[in-house]
Amino acid sequence: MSTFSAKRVRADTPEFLRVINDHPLTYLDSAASSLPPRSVIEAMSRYYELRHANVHRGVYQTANEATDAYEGARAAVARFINAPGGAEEIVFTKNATESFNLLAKSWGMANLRAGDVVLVSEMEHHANIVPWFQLRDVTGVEVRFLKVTDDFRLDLSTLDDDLRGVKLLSVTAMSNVLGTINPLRELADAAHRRGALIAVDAAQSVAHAGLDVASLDVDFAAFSAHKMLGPTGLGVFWAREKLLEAMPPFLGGGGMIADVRTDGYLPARGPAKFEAGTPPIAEAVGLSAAVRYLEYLGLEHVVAHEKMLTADALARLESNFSGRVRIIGPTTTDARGGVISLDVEGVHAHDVAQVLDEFGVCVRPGHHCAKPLMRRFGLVATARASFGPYSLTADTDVLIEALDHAIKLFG
Amino acid sequence: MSTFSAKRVRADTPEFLRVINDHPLTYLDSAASSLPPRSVIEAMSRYYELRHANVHRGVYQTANEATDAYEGARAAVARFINAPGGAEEIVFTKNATESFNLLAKSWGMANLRAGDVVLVSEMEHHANIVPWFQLRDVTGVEVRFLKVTDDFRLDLSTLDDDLRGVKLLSVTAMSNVLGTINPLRELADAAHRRGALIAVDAAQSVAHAGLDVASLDVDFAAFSAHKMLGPTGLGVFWAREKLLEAMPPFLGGGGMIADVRTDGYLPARGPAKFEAGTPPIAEAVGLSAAVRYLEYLGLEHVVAHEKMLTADALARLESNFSGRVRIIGPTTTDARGGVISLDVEGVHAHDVAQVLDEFGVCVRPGHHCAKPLMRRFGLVATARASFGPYSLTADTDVLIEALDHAIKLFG
Amino acid sequence: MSNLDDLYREIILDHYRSPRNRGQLVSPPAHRVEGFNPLCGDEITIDLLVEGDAVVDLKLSGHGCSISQASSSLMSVAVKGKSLDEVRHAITEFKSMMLRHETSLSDEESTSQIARLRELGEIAALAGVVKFPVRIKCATLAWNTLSQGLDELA
Amino acid sequence: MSNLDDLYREIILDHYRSPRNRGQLVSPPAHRVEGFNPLCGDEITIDLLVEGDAVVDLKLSGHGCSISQASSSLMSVAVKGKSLDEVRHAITEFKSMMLRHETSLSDEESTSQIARLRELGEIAALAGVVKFPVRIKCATLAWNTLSQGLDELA
Ligand SMILES: Cc1ncc(COP(=O)(O)O)c(C=O)c1O
Ligand SMILES: Cc1ncc(COP(=O)(O)O)c(C=O)c1O
Repeated sequence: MSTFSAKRVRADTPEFLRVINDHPLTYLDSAASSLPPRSVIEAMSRYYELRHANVHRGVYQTANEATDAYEGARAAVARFINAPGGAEEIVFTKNATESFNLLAKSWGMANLRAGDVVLVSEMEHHANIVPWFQLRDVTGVEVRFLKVTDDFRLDLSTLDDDLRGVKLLSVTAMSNVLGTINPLRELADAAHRRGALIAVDAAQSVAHAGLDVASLDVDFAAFSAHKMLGPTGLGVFWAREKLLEAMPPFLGGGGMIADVRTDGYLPARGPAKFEAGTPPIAEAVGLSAAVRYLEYLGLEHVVAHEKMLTADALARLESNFSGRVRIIGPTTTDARGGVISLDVEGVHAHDVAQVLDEFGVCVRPGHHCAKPLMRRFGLVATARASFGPYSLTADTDVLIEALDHAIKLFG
Repeated sequence: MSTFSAKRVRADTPEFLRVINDHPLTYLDSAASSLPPRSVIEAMSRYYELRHANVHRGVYQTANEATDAYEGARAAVARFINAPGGAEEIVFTKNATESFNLLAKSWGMANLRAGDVVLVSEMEHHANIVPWFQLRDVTGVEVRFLKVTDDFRLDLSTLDDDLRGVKLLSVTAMSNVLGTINPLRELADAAHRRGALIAVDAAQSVAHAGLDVASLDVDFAAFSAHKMLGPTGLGVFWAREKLLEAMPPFLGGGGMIADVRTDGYLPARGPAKFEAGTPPIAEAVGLSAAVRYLEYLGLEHVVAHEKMLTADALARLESNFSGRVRIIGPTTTDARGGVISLDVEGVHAHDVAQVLDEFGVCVRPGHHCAKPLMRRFGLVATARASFGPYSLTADTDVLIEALDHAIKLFG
Repeated sequence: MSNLDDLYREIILDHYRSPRNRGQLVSPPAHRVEGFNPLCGDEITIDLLVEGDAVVDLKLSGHGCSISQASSSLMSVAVKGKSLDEVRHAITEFKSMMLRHETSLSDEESTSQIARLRELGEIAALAGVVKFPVRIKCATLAWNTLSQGLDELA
Repeated sequence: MSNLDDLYREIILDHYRSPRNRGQLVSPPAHRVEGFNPLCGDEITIDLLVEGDAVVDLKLSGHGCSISQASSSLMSVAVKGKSLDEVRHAITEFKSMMLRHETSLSDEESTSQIARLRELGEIAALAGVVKFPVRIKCATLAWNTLSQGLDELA
């Protein structure tokens, strides 16, 4: 039997001690950033207190400890996402966004030519759009958008045709606006049949739906530590070892070189090639602790718990606000995660969020860095509520009470 | 009278509680990374415990607090380096290395053409060399090296000639191998007379010699938080507002855009243009605390203290090991900081560092990411000792005792 | 809910629900200027008809939150028919009201502030926004856009 | 200083101070192969003369720390004149010795390890390196380079 308890997770998470406008914190913004448990915060503090030193090249004890901790994080992440080639396939970046830039500017520059197509989808985050536009502006590749259906799913009706000329399909595992979970294995198979590679934006899925890169048979993945109970300042780029090996360097500097002379340089091998400068060491320690914590919770329990919360919230939002509040995303929990975007009739998302704040409810208003998707649905902004392992049905109680107030205020 | 006390700083720094091989920690590797005081560690912990949320676009209270803390760090850094345009000139990167990549790949790509010269020096860190080679490989700019004299100084005898055709002079304020402090104002004036701009690598100088970009009259600067008692995962890029405004974006993604459509994007204005994705928020909080701590100590006192330590160490190394230990760098404290590279006759730097570790002494062996400089002096590696505000003359006692042991062991 | 009451005063909700001067003018002769708040996606278009020394007409379109909508509506009422000098003065006064949260006022200053607020008329209802720093951008969008429009015409 | 004594055994210091088989061979017929440790700058060049089934001669040049120098010197003595099979076997044994720190040995295994160490002869003096994980790369550089040279000849 599962020992998972969301209340325990909440007790482990210090930020829930906060009182906001005389209300306890109702944090419903895990899709923007998750709240780290005490074990993650303390792992980083202990690192800074007792083991901090620069990594690599050191011979003394704390430098070795820091190096082991940093490299150990690579191994932990590799295990967590089931990377077939292990730690050697894990590159640490500053965030998921840098990971996509690395993909576009290293792999993309080396492998794509004018006329080649990069296929993204209309539900992508800007992190998986703008780097491709930047690549297009330099190389002339074509950036195409896979459509989203009126019921908030990827339109796969003409997928095989859409993949014509495509060299890379780059899609999100889970939309940070709609909550939609995409059929990655099916997409990977279709892409591979057409000779295309597939990259996955796992920023939303890695800690809420799981990410098994081996069984999904994808080629690249990107995500951020701060959305998986870990720290800011750290992202992950994963690529199959063969692909990673063939990629040219990205940022230049110390650590990514084998040699530097006054007439040129030779890049290092392995993940180091892509990690220029002093890396995010304490952040890697924090991510290790976050992965350990998620493994201790059991990701399958987290997924089940958030599914329960989502089903409950969808049902109650419908029954309480039918007609006044539109859910921008699937209304069942089928292939859907705990991200719920709301469009409240007659109340702008900013005002919704403002009124909710008065109740201590944290939701995010705005375009959620997905402007093409917003335009697709004729929206400017939604108010987005999203769950984490520490979320409770009581959070939805407060959400509904506060929404009710907002609607009355502007009614 | 000064209230600065290195012993107090040491008491503020938890890592000195460590016992290494039955010895107290003798940390002499601040040039690689500094040890953060408790106030910095706690500022970050408190942030994660009570205020963590993603920045910008949030309406709720913790998101506002996080945003204020993040933007407040920009203001603190601007004040610390006396940026004439204030916080709007401060861009947060992941480390000094990324800052140089930003300079080369944004400003460089936009402003330099084949045949234009970028002048660096032989004493540069790879962070200020490799990005220029990468730019050269794409654009055909020429990368030239200002020579270093036999007494470890920049050779300025033909500076005006050397600046012919130069569009950018990019030099370090202080060598991380030699300790040499370069005459930046003189270099800036010479560069400007020739119509060139000047970038300064302030990684070593910012917390050990100070950095006043206004009075130095430089155009760009780069440094890292982790070398100024701050956290890993955060760097700073500073540029004059006019220059920054004209620079095209670097990494693409959320946060750096004004608009994204399915046919292109429009960049944001201000520092945000260069900060794609979720930024290093907790790290900025840590850097704010580090700046406050350095201001509380009084940087002029830190500088004086480290000068005293350096003078003492140089004298005692000479008197104890004359002939056996060569100092790779100036042997007086004139225009010189507390970074002391040692070449021990007959003992490889790795072995020196290994023996020193047995005494709890942390020094760094290797090329210190300055291979052109090492080649210039026919060296493969040095053992480098470097001071911080928490260093004491007692550290030099242990260093000398341990060096003595190493020399005898290999003698 | 006292904070919220400060922000969402009745007059603001009224202008939000029934915005004044919505629509477009024929351009030219009207001058069209667009404003944009990239952080929240608010957009405003002002069609500005300046004749001689006065803003003889203006119409607004676009979308945004209650604060940005109410602010633009209140602005349109305040500046329509006014001389360019008066309009510029109102812009300056409004912006200085929005900056107030950054300064702690002495008694004397705050008395003069109150006098100036009175001068602003209905617009003063937006004073509560300063307690919500992130919303200041919503409140100032229309004013900045108007200011830009006048600059373009100058 | 017991840890240091484990690392810097007399035999290692001896090979460091008086490295064997330093120099170069005429190439060709000798095969030249270079190894490089980017982290610390150690460099090694091996000139390898293979005739028939045996490494009939080899010479070393380059520079590095005591561990990498002693390891290459010890290696040169161990493999000179040996058959290719014996050399490959020695490489495997040496590398497995360097991996030992990653596994915790059962009694039985450690007995067989000791037997294998004995087989390695003087090279076994490098066993203490496993207590200093960062130095393992120093110790294995020469062996990896030799292995690469043999692959290139195969
Ligand atoms: C002079 C100098 N420049 C640049 C750097 C690069 O800093 P970072 O590794 O934090 O990017 C360093 C530190 O390693 C340095 O000493
Ligand atoms: C789906 C998705 N992709 C990418 C990102 C970018 O992540 P980061 O801002 O950490 O780089 C986010 C989060 O904002 C996201 O939700």
